[in-house]
Amino acid sequence: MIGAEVFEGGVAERLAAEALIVDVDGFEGPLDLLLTLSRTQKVDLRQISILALAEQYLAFVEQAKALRIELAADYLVMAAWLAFLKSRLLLPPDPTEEGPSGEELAAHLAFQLERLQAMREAAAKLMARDQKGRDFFSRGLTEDVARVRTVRWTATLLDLMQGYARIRTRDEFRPFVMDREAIMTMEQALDRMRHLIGFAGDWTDIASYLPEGWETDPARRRSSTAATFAASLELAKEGKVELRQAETFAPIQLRRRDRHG
Amino acid sequence: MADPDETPPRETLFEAPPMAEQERMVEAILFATAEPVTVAELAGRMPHGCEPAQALEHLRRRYEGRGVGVVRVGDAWAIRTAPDLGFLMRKETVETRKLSRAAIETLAIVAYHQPVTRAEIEEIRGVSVSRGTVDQLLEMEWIRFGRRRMSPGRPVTFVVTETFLDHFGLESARDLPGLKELRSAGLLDNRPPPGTPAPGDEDDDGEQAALFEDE
Amino acid sequence: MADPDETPPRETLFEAPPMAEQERMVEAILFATAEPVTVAELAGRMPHGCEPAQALEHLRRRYEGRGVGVVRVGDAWAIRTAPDLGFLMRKETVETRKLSRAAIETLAIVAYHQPVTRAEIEEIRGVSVSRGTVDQLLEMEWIRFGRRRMSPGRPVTFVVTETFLDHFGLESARDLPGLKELRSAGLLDNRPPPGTPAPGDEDDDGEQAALFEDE
Repeated sequence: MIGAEVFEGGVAERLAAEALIVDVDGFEGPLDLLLTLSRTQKVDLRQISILALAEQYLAFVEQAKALRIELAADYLVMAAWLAFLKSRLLLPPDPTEEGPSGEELAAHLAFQLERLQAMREAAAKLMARDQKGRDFFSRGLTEDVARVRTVRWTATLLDLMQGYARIRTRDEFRPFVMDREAIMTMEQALDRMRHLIGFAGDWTDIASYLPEGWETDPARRRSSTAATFAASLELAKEGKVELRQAETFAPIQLRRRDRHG
Repeated sequence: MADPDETPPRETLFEAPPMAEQERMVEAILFATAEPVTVAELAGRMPHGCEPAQALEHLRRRYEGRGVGVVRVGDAWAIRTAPDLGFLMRKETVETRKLSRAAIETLAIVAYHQPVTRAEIEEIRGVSVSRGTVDQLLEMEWIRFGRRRMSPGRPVTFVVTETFLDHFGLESARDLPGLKELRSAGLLDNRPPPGTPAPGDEDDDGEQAALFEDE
Repeated sequence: MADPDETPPRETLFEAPPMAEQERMVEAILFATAEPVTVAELAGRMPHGCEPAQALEHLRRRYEGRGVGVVRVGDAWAIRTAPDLGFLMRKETVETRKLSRAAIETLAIVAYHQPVTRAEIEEIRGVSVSRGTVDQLLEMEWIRFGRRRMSPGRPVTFVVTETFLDHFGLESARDLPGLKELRSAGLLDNRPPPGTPAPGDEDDDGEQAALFEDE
């Protein structure tokens, strides 16, 4: 596209300008372009003529326009700003005008260029340093720190006792109703005694009212004795029987009441 | 690979670096290479005329007694941590975990019935005892092998250890709460095992005591 | 990090290993890893009562001029091959991703101006910084997010990392090449364009100075 365009001026100049223009994409923005342009002044950045630089930049933008190269917006913004700066630098300062003077603005631009240049050089120095994996190396055969996880097993005395109790009771597990085999309720004893007291005309040890077979098994004996005793008291309260006991811990005797009452 | 001993004092076309320099090179290569390096590889990487085997020997000696050493790995050489400092390469973490139910039950049976055979443990627990469980308890040093039982097959018995007693704060296994205490602590049901006379509690204790005497 | 010179001769409860032994330990630990190790980490892995900072100093001196050396990376220490022997390591050379010019410049700006905001990077380069560039540097772990700036919008800042220091063989960010000259030339100043209010300028500089000094 560029080659098809007719460019004013000498061939060498044209080629140089084209090279610059074609390289627009290669510039890292307008500041970078300004820095590149500033090199043509062949002076220290501190002595650079910002006015001349502004003119160079504006000429570049003109050329790009002539070549119908679309410049990114920020290049055009910079061009506008440089045009403004140029007018400020050329015209005598207007005392009514507010804001920074042309010299101040130019000085800042010079500072920006110098700073960018300095960063460029610093970056180059940094990259020229010895680098790990290229000039110096870290350990190749690393030994990982092994994480040794020791598991300390623990148990308490309670765990131990519960564990043992669990084993010893496991065999005995039976449905709940079956458990009541060794238990006699007062209701059961009462029911049983109501039928029996009819035959108890004389004083009888209440122990004899225990159901058959319950007197040998200690648990059954305990339960049935308690139930029978409670039932006896209940019957006495009802006035159906009389109770007597010769002395503490002596056998408790019972007889039907209505016969004698 | 050039054997340094066979190599006569040579006049090489290129001046080989001084031996101290060669040693530095070997050091850097051994350090940075991810695998052990053979003498041939060293020679291939070092400037012409170098004698890596000799440089290696200097380096090996230099590292003697240091925190790392030049060691031979097959045909190759590497820098490795001194064996006595291996502990620095470990980060020990201790994790406390509750013993499994199977292990606790097995342990309890050993404690209450020692000396007890595996068959007896299984009989009491009503399930087979895995090898792992017994091994774990042995490894923890909470149980150990007791005398062999004078019965057919002469089965080995298990007993609890001092470590076990220490851990549970017991003077002896006899201090373990008896069935009665377990019962009164509500750990055992009040129901007596069917067919077992209730005073059998004392029998159990007696039996246990007898077993301990046997120890 | 404890300054060995400041540590008085101590009476410790536990006998610390002799200094020669401590030096061996530091040697073993540093050799075992590719990453820099802090003095605190060393202390954590060595027996009680050890003085890794002092042992490190002994070790550093011992390796002076050798094929590998003890180098400081920020707050940590590592063993690296001598840079003059890099030519032997062609096999180990890792092809680093070619950084774009934008990335290199951005990295340099972060290193020399840290902590620096994205807006400040853009101001210095005169062009917007692409997300990809910053992401690449973050991903390489050469830069990381620093504190937020105490200015409107509380923008996030970027600083360089220990990985960056390690890669470029820098002891600290203060050792960046030409840092002093750039600072005295005022080229690291955050000079705002004339006519714009510059709040928090002094604060920024103070913060930056503090960060470098802090190293």
